[in-house]
Amino acid sequence: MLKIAKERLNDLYAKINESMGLFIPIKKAGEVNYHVWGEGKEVSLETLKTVKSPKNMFFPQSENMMKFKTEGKNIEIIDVRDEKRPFVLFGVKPCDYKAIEVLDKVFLADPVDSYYQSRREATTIVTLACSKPEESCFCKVFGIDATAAYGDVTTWLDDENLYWQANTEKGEALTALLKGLLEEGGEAEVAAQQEATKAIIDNLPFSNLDLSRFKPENLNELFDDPAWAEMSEACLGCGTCTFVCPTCQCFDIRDFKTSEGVIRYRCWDSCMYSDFTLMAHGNSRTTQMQRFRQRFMHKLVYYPSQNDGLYSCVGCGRCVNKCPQRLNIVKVIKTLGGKNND
Amino acid sequence: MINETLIPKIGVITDIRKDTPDVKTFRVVGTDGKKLFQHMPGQCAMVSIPGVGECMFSITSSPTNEEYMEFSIKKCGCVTEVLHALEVGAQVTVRGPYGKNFPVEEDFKGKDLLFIAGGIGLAPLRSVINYVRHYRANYGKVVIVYGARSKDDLVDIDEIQNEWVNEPNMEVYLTIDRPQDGWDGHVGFVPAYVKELGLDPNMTAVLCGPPIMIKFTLAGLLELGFDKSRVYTTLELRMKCGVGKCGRCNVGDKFVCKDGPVFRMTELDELPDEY
Amino acid sequence: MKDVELKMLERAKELLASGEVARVVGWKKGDFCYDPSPAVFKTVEELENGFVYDYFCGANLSKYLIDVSKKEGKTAVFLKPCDTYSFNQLVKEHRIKRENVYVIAVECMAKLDIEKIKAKGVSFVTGVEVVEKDVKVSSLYGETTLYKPEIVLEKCAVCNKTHQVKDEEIILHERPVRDVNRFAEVEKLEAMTEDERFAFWKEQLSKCIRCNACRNVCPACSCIKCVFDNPNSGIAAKANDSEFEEKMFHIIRAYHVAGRCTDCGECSRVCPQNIPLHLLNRKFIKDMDGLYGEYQAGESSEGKTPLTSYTEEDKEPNDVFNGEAK
Amino acid sequence: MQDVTTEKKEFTPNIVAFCCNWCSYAGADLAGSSRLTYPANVKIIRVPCSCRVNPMFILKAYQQGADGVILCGCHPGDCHYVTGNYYTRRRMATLFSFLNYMGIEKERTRVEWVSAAEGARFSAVMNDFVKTITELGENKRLSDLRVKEGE
Repeated sequence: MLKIAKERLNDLYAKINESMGLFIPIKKAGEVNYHVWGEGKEVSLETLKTVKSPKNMFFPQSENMMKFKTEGKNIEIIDVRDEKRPFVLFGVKPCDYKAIEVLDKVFLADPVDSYYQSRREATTIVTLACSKPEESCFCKVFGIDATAAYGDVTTWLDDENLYWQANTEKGEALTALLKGLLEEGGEAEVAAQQEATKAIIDNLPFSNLDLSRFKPENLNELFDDPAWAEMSEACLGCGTCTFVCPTCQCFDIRDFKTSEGVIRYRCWDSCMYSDFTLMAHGNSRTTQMQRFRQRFMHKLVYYPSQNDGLYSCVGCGRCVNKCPQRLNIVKVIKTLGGKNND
Repeated sequence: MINETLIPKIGVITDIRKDTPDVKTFRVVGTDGKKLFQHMPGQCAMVSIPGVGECMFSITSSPTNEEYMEFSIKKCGCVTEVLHALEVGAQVTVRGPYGKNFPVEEDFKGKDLLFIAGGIGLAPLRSVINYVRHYRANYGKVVIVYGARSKDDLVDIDEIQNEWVNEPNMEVYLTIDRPQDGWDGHVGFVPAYVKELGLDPNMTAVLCGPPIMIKFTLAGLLELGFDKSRVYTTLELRMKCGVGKCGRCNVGDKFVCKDGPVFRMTELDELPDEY
Repeated sequence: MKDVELKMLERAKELLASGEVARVVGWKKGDFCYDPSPAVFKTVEELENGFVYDYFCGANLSKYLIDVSKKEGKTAVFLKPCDTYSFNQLVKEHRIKRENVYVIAVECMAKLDIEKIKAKGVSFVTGVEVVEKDVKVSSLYGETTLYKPEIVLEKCAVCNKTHQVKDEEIILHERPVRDVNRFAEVEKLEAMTEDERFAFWKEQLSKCIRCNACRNVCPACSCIKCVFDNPNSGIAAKANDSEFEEKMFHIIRAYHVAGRCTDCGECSRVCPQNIPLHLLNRKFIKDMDGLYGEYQAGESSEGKTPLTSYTEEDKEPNDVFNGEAK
Repeated sequence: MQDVTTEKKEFTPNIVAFCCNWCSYAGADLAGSSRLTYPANVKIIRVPCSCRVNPMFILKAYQQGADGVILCGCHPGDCHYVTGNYYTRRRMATLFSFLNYMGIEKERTRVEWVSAAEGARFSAVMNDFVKTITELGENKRLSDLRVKEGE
């Protein structure tokens, strides 16, 4: 275990920034989100939940995929993919890290999504274990240990130091780069913090949600549950939950006409939107209830059914905090999950 | 740089055939004049016009055609409208093939086959019918029931009347919804016609057409004693990526683009009713 | 507050039990003390199990009536003073079937903003108790007293609204009319230079994730198909793909609700990135007040708005900046 | 060092002029037939009435590369549809003030009333507007970078 004094973190960022990009929680216009680091930026590692999850590091809200030049009847396709420069994604919370694994199963499955893959491969992930979980956190429900070592490097933060442990080759390489800044020590502090945090987590109000009913064999039973209508009644059909969610990965592919040709780009999309499934001859989901149901069924039943039981929710609690009308996956789990959730 | 499925190939339209007032069949090859890629019957491809949009279409031509691919496309939305306005020589982009094909090499082999199509629903079936014709010895008797609103709406009537009807051990039954001058064939809806024909329930059936036709035809087939596990159909939902990532065509634990579009009726029974 | 809640619950139960209304639109308890959701109650039992009215019921229920009022039977709805303006405006725009709605105007007493409480360093909030301007916040880590004006929703901080729906039932205390300047922030921006204002909005709007929460919650945004959702409009977009689109969306949205926006503040309340969207709408309100005379949308369910009327003496556009003629 | 003066000289702005069919478009016609000149970089879009112009049109024009947008209609009181331009006046007054509030230069957008008989005025208005925008420089604050990609 290595460590660095909190006051010297800026040196650490600067050192990383010398040879690669650094994507880190930064406060901008009052809100903390992952941004590219630069001297003078206000880094906020203490922020438990960035508004947007770090997924936009690999799967940006909007990205150009290719360009077309058209001349008469002819089309030329221009590949705009480029070599990605190495990046460090710093301060990722354990839940957000597990969410990246959820995304991996989608984007890295055959056929591989090269846009995602190139960023993923060029990135070293430095996680930051939690020490002050909130009442909206429920990662434990999904088997995530918020104090444990995930990612290429894991760090723990207390009032004095940042503790550092490399877990992978990529992580070792990064550690080697920062050799001069890190010193030995910290095992005892980290162990103490882990113990204290686990005690908090065990007592969180959502830590004991029961997911046992959400399994593939109950798919149709859950789908037909009359409770969806009531649960979705207040849903505005906005995309807040989707866009702040670290595991939502639906996207749209669209064309933008410029004076010189066409840019084909993809951007985040939300199954909560009425035009998500709209086709020229109809729409398979015409009511907000159906759209609401789709989002939660996908997270709790469809995705696990396709991925050996892995849920497409990591309990980060962003939707709990951000839904304008306070609807969220916890309420769904409590309503449909059976009596153990009362 | 590694291959990326979302980046399409360029296709050149070498022929456009107007099948019905709102259906055209486009013949497409690569810029080198060769077929763009190999596929199996029932598989689809994403065709796009840059600046307009990209849509999933069933590949209508048989995989046994080594020269080109064909798409029968009905005019019904933004992209298809622009496609219909294209002329021979125009370029489009094509990527694929996507989806699961009909089990022509597995479950269909050695079986008597029944194909039931309505309107543009013939498009995906034409591919498999011609495939079966090509490897005729591998399959038993073939019965085709095809219906449309009027005789002008029957897609690809030339091929049907000139080739299919003359094929040995192959029966073709055509029907249109309402009586029409110049039509001396059967008049009536497909589901009713299917029941009238009193088909052998031991055949393996493939249905393709508007949802309402599928619903009633399936009911008819079950009445005749067909087994759901030997009835196939295709689904259609909005798609963007074609490879099960964009999330759009998700029904239950399936993605229509990747796990479909061909589904066995028993598989559909397990899916939530949202397609 | 508790007495108001009890009165409301009692009244709602009466109305449902007597069959006078088929449903009641109100708020339902959440998992914490601060996360009630809007809900439609259909039975007395549902009311007993979940009905709540407290300092966190900030949501404006009027927009739900667009759908609910078209259902069979009457609907009772609880509206806070500011919500009644939105209600009137929706009635004016023929979005709500007025005869199907039974309005109960309820006391507000300024709603609290949990994000502001959390920003004060209090987490794990388990309850609040309001005594005048002091809010005793209890949390898992102990009790803290916060100054209420600092932790209320933006819309409540500058509220001087009184209930506007006539001839309906009222569960209301006497409200003092307050002297507040809701345009103070707008004036601050107006006093900046063009460059500073540009920088301010650029930074604020760059946070926008285009989740459409502001639009979908807005009672004035009641178009059946929004232009930003219409694929044929040429501007339909799912995510902000450029800085321009961020501005485009917010300018057009603010403009489209200009003259109809009642300043209910829901857009700012729901924004996940806390963009001060109310400053956009208030600019229009302030300009129109200055140029065409004071007007408060939703004060009545009749009459014309500043942008659907005119006088021959109106100021020329080239001469108008910061809402004042040159 | 960049030569600021030469750079300014090279800049020819793209101007979009929305002209109402009944007065201003006819005014432009008259300017043409009277051999009065106005800069060629003014692109006229004919609209049935100045009040047809939705704020979206103006933003779209900026997105697609306009450096200045001018809206011309009949003089107040002379609208072919009687009251159309009175509404325009209120709409544009509030919109312009709002755009400026967002930090968009106030000179960039303008409304002028030009009648069918005012060919000379049309020409003068356009010349003046082009001059103003040329001095103001390129539209950067309401432009869409993607539009210019590949240029």
